[in-house]
Amino acid sequence: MISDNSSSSKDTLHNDGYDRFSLRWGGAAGDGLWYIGILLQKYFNRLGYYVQGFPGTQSTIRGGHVWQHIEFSTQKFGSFDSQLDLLIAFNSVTLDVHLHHLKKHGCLIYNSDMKNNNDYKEDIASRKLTVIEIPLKILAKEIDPSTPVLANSLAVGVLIEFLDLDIGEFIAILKQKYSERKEILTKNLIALENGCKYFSENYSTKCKCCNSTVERKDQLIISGNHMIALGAVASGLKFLAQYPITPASSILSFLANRAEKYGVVVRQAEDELAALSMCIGASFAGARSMTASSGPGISLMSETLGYAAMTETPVVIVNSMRAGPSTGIPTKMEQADLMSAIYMSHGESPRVILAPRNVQECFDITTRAFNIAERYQVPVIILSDFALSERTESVTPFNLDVNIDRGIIWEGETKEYSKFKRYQLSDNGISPRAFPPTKNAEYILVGAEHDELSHSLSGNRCGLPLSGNIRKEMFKKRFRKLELIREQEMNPPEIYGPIQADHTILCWGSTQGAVMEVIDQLNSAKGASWNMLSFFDLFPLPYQKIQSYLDKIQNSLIIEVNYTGQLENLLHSHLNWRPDDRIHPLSGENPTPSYILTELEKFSEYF
Amino acid sequence: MISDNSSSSKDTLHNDGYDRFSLRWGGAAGDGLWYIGILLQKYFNRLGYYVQGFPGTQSTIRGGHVWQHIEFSTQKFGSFDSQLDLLIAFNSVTLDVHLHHLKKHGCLIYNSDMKNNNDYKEDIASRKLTVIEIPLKILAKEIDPSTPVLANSLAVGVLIEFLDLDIGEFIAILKQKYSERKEILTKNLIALENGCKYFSENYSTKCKCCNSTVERKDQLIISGNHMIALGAVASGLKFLAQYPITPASSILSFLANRAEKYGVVVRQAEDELAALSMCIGASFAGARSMTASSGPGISLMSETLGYAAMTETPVVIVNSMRAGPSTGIPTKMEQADLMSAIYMSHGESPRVILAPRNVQECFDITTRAFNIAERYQVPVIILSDFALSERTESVTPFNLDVNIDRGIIWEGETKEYSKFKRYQLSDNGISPRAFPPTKNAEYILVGAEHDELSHSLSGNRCGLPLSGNIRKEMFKKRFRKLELIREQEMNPPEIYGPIQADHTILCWGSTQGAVMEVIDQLNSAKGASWNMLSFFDLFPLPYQKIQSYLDKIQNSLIIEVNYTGQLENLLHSHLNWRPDDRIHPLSGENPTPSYILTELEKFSEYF
Amino acid sequence: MGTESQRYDKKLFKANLKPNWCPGCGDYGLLSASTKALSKLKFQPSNVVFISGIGCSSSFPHWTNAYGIHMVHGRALPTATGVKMVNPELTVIAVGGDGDGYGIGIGHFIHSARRNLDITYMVMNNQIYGLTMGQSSPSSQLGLVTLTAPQGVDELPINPLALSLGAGASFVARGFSGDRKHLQVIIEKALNHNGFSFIDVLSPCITFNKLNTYEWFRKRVYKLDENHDQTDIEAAFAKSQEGNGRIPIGIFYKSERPSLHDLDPVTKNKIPVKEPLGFKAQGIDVQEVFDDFR
Amino acid sequence: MGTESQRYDKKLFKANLKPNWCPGCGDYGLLSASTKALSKLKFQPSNVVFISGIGCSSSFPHWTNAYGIHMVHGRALPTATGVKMVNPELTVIAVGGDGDGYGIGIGHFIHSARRNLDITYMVMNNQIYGLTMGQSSPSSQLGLVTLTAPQGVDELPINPLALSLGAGASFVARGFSGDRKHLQVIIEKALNHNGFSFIDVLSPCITFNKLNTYEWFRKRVYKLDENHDQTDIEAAFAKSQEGNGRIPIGIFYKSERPSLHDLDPVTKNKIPVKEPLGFKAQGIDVQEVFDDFR
Ligand SMILES: Cc1ncc(C[n+]2csc(CCOP(=O)(O)OP(=O)(O)O)c2C)c(N)n1
Ligand SMILES: Cc1ncc(C[n+]2csc(CCOP(=O)(O)OP(=O)(O)O)c2C)c(N)n1
Ligand code: SF4
Ligand code: SF4
Ligand SMILES: [Mg+2]
Ligand SMILES: [Mg+2]
Repeated sequence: MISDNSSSSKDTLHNDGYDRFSLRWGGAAGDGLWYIGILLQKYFNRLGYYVQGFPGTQSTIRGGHVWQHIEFSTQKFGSFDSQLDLLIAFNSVTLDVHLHHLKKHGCLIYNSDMKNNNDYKEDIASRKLTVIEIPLKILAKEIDPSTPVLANSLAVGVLIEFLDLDIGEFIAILKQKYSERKEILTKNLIALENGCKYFSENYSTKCKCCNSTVERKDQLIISGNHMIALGAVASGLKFLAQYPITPASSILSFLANRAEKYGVVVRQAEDELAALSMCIGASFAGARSMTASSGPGISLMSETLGYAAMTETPVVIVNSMRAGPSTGIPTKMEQADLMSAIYMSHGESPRVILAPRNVQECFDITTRAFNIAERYQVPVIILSDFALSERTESVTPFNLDVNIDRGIIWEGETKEYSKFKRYQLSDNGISPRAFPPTKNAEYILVGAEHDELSHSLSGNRCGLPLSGNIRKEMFKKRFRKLELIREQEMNPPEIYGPIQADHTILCWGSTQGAVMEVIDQLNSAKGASWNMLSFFDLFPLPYQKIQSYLDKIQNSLIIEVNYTGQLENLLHSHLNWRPDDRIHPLSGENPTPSYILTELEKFSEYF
Repeated sequence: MISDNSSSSKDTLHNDGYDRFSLRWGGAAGDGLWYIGILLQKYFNRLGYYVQGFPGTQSTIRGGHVWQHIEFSTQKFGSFDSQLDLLIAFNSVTLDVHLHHLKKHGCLIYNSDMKNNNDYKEDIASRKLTVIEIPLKILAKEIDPSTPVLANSLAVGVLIEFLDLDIGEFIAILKQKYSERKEILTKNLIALENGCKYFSENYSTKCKCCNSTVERKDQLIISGNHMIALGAVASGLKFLAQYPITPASSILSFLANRAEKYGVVVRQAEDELAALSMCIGASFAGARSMTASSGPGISLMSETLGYAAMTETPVVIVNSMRAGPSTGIPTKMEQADLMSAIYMSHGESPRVILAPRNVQECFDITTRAFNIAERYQVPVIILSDFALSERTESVTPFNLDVNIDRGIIWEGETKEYSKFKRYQLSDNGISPRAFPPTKNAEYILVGAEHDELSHSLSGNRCGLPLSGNIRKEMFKKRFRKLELIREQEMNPPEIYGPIQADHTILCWGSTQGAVMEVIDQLNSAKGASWNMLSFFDLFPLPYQKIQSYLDKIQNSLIIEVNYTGQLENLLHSHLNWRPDDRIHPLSGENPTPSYILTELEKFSEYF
Repeated sequence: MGTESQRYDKKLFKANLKPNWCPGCGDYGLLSASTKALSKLKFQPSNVVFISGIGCSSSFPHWTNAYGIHMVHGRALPTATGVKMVNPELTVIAVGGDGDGYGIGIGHFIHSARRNLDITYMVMNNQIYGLTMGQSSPSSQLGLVTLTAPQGVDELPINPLALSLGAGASFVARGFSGDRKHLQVIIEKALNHNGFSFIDVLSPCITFNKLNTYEWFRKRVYKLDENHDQTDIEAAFAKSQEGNGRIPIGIFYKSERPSLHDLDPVTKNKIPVKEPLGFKAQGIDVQEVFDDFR
Repeated sequence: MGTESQRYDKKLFKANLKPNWCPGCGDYGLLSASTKALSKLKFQPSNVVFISGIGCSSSFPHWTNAYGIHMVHGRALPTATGVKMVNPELTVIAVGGDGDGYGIGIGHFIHSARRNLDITYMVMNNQIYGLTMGQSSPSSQLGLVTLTAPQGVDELPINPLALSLGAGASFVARGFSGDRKHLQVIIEKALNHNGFSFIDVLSPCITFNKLNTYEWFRKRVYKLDENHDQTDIEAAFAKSQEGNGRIPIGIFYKSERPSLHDLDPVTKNKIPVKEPLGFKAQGIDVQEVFDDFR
């Protein structure tokens, strides 16, 4: 019984087939949506589509409202869109929050157990939505009254049947997943089947998707956090200390699960102060070490970060940014920790900041981070964000065997480095490290200003004339390294679209994909008049390399998910350059192509 | 027996009298130099001179090398100079470190108990120094073998006799000081007398100082930290929580000593995280509260600072900057925490930063800090530094009765504020506060994003459409306050010297005095071609007000005691303006006029 | 019992907002027991301040009708110190989770206890990190499988009772949110105690801790009997070491000594927030202030 | 005693640098006792790492000939955790002051103890903040007049022994730097103990603490006798509560349980820093890695 409202002709459902399909589930926290969402992504992936998924969560464990956004496509794509082809509503809040995102002629799968949807009747009619009603809870109860989450498999059955796709692959996924829990498997299989059956018995409309063309069975469905974890292990991570915090936690739990297998000591610290301090200890003793956190925890690391920089101890710190300030909105994204990353900790000390732009780059940047950290003996901060940490994407298997450069390590006298001097004043500012139990290199790491041998200048030598000079030399040494990094390691932004364009959008980090899609859409509609500069190496900003990119810009607009325009200010302060316009999404949601396009329309000069 | 080297004529000792005199004591830590130095400053003060004093210390409690610099003058003066008229050397390290600072024809009072000073013979001769040798330790032992610090009073005796000043006032000071410890008094009086006697029996040269002209008996000898403490109490401070750290500690100990008398609850917290959190609690409950620390402790406050800003909880935080990064050189000065003060804590949140420039301003700025904090409900950071915290100066008694503005406080329904809404969205961004046990205002302070009633948006309301809008409004509200502060509270720099000048020196904070002296010297030598712009209201920088000052500048140079040029970068990023030249003293010592002049000479264009 | 004490508005301290805790969460037990205890003892909402850190349990203040501070993670106790020390007339109650209080915040716990800050501190100990979805907590039992201890927790759990005894807490108790009546009685005694009153509340997380469930506790929990000498710290310590699957609840230890605000030179005589501001208003002689510097 | 153990280079672990401690500072006692203990037990400087926070006492590592980390204030123990857990073959010794360890760092102390991290932790407890020149410390005695407690300390001092027992430390002792021989014996036992070995070292600050002097201690200190059962935690706790001016020194408590690196899934089999880096070098199958995501 297709709802009256969808009486419109069949072509409303894209009878030539969707080449990109966007769907969202909404329900209450604790309903297991995220979990089934991952399986569904794996399923679309196995069918050969490109897939992305993203959770919408709250600081509520059960109840409240959460959702899961999934998109698949025959073409590689860069981002989610807020425009939905299909919405699965487990509860009525889902309608409040998401119905208005459904495209005209879109489909609504609707849990008919819940209170009536009279409020939305008009909207449904006016937008000519196809509505499919299923009593999910009742059907789930019929299978097993004690397992309400079976509703999820039921809904998957309905969905797959509606999309006219091959149910077999999903059965295979369930079988793999529950290979050791037969009872659960059986119930889920029944639910899946009942879902299919219920749909085909009651509805006839189908919603066709284009067949995928590529055989992509070996693709991975993987999140940004997991990519960072893999990147770290590939780089030789031996020690991870972390304190749980959204959205960085999954790095910890992922690696805790594989500690033994991957040879990484994984320790849940008592707080973030301890976590980074543990990493300092591990690094001193010769291990590549990492910690990860988000805003509140990163702030707590301020003092110790300065210690790492002052003592030239390599360490990698992941900051999965979330919406701040303070507790803010922990389950939402923001890109507002750039300035605090640059300036956190008292006094002046070097550090490096890299911001991955997509899931694959989470891996690549992590491996670079470790090499930079050890080559230059500095802390490296990876600025990721919620939209990347917990976003899943289909990724082609890639080379895990990465180049590892541990920098200068002293293991005994050489020509160049005879006596071990931990802070030998070299031309480029880089000195040798040595690890216990190396003989004849015993030294004391110290956060006080120090001489080449790491002897403190804060005690009896403080204020003596020579000390002042050594201090100046040590300052120069530390900042010489920063200049070297700027020159040798830091990349300018990447151009997407034509090299010369009338309009340029600048962005950094995780918004890259959405902006790419915007560029594509604008260029396909209006000719190649738009391009994008996306930044990923943020500090030390390679401003000389950037200049030539800015020189080519005609009109420009920057997108940053923050209030004050942090990259903009950074560019301005180095290069005296400002974009013409700016967009600062602040609702907490990932800026989607549709959102960006709508905002762009506000700037009349573009259109 | 005047040393041979000083055979030069009497006029080497300024027979027309010094109008400004600079002396330094040097010895080992634990010798009580600081203590007697304060008495000596009080003494010169009572004689009617303008006085300044500054300690040179190390992170060593006994032994090592410390000194005390004292200057007095018939004219008001702005800073110390490194050029000494007299040096008192208790030990030979003092010669290593300070002898080269003695002016040609200067005087050296020398503890002849210590190992011979052959190393310095040549230097002493070539610079025609007057040398006075006194066996201080031996003479002290003669009085009481168990009290070696009597050497200090002995030296004072020698000094006063040599300077031909009135010993009576010093006797009075000792009597006042030790009124309840007769035995100590007696010994010190003997030591004082013996010092005088020893000098006059063995030497005849005198060193004349101009008579002071003003009667200034009621002047105070007071440090920057004590001024901050007084300013806070004058402003109505009711709660101080602090964790000890150089150079902020004396705020805590000063107020701990007067807690009952001044009605201030003073608590030594277990760490800085606790200290600021305690202040948040006290402020919530309606008390004006303050904490003070230095770099490492301030870094630890990062997270809680963001909480204060997000919850709009007024609090005053004193950062007595010391040389960083990390442990750095705790007993030396630096001005390198400006950027971290602006950007510390994740996310984006308002705060105010004020930097006092001299001891008197420590009081004034503190009283402003409390009013700004409560009027706009923001954290205010006072950026002082070692050179101000521990510097003592003669200060004219001033009005302690200051204006107190507590901002909007709700005590019950009014026309303007009927129902209590802690975060009422007002035009200027400021909302009413209420304190327990006010009835009908019960609310929950929360660091999550919140609505007008302080209800959290991170739980069940997170991600719902309205929440995004409220978040945007709350962001705007918080930053509206910042703009209001910029406009209504923040001052442009102060001009010293002619309004129009060929050369302008820019500076901020504690270097003001030294730069003023430099300006005076240059202008008196070369006509009025130099002026100074000294900044004290740093964030939010009132850049519009600053523009007109910059417009008038011909050639400019900035002095900042940091490596990266923090104020320079701030000016640049707001105003696209850079000075032509810059000086970054990094030895840890306060930049003195002589130091600055020497550095200036390196820029050939000026001379 | 007199009828007097029975006639009280049980909902006076309940907020209009509904908690967003999972149905069945142990924290409801404490919420109910404490709001009732407060009503029964005739406290007024405007005189009470609840202070918490971050965690499921730490959203507690939002579900009460009173003043509150939902502080950053781990810093509830120093915040409570600030509130209490400027206005000792307020009733200050700190609440939070085991992660918040025994993990990141344990230092403040120890220092607040030894200071004998006059507050009541109740920890909803579910032996897991709830809000962050199931990591080990410092009180997680050895062997508990968690998100971050897939092979089972390998760190000896915190013993909050032993620790608070060692730290000098003057009131040490344990309650079970599955026994609200008993819990309420403990809370009433804690509220009436002058000094640092600590209650470890066994408060099952039904979502992430599948081991330490209501049932699990019901089998093990027993009430300290009347022979237990609450004034004997060594006896209390011995009780805190009890193993063999027996978990005593009740008041372990109670001693009288002046609380921090009884000793502080200012608060022993005055309510700071009620005093006038500045030197003059406080009647302090300017010359006397200045004489310190002459 | 055999002659063997007497023939050792007593100065092997002494640095060339002279400490900048005040002459007579209690910390010299610990420095001498520990460097001797290490030599005697035939440790090698390149295998030993001293880790400290900030304070007079915390400059200790600079006066030793070994590796060392002079960390920020209060974070010696987590730093030590990092060192030990990537190279359990190293002998890791954390040292510091009462402010550093019982004040700002107390949380890490408790967590390191319960984890049974295999290190030796020695606190030079002078009951004062030395380096910052005489403020109260969390172990300052009630009534002690300090820079920040001009009317005398009003907060009950930390009882480090009671606290570490409550925290699950597996070796708990107290020494006195005025009795270096006895101290050295304790240190030797601590170094040989597998697990968290804690020694509270009474170490007078002759400059700022004029109450708890060598003499004061000499009058009160006595050695735990042979009847004291080191395996009985309740007896140890009772001893930790001893008042009446008697201060027992010696080993209060000692128990055997696996240390953290015995339990950690990686370190129980491997020395992490000696393992190759990356998937391939560790022989991990790429497909197996990827299969987790399919
Ligand atoms: C500084 C900081 N680190 C980490 C977090 C993330 N976080 C939020 S709640 C929590 C743990 C909560 O555990 P618990 O206190 O036991 O509360 P429960 O949810 O179990 O009631 C953590 C780690 C945070 N908010 N702040
Ligand atoms: C974060 C931080 N806060 C404060 C300080 C200042 N500080 C240095 S040492 C010290 C206390 C030292 O006391 P203790 O640990 O007892 O060592 P002692 O000097 O007595 O041996 C403090 C507070 C600091 N270095 N870092
Ligand atoms: S997750 Fe656990 S602690 Fe949190 S609300 Fe649910 S049951 Fe309670
Ligand atoms: S001040 Fe005290 S602790 Fe510091 S070195 Fe001197 S005696 Fe030792
Ligand atoms: Mg918990
Ligand atoms: Mg100490």
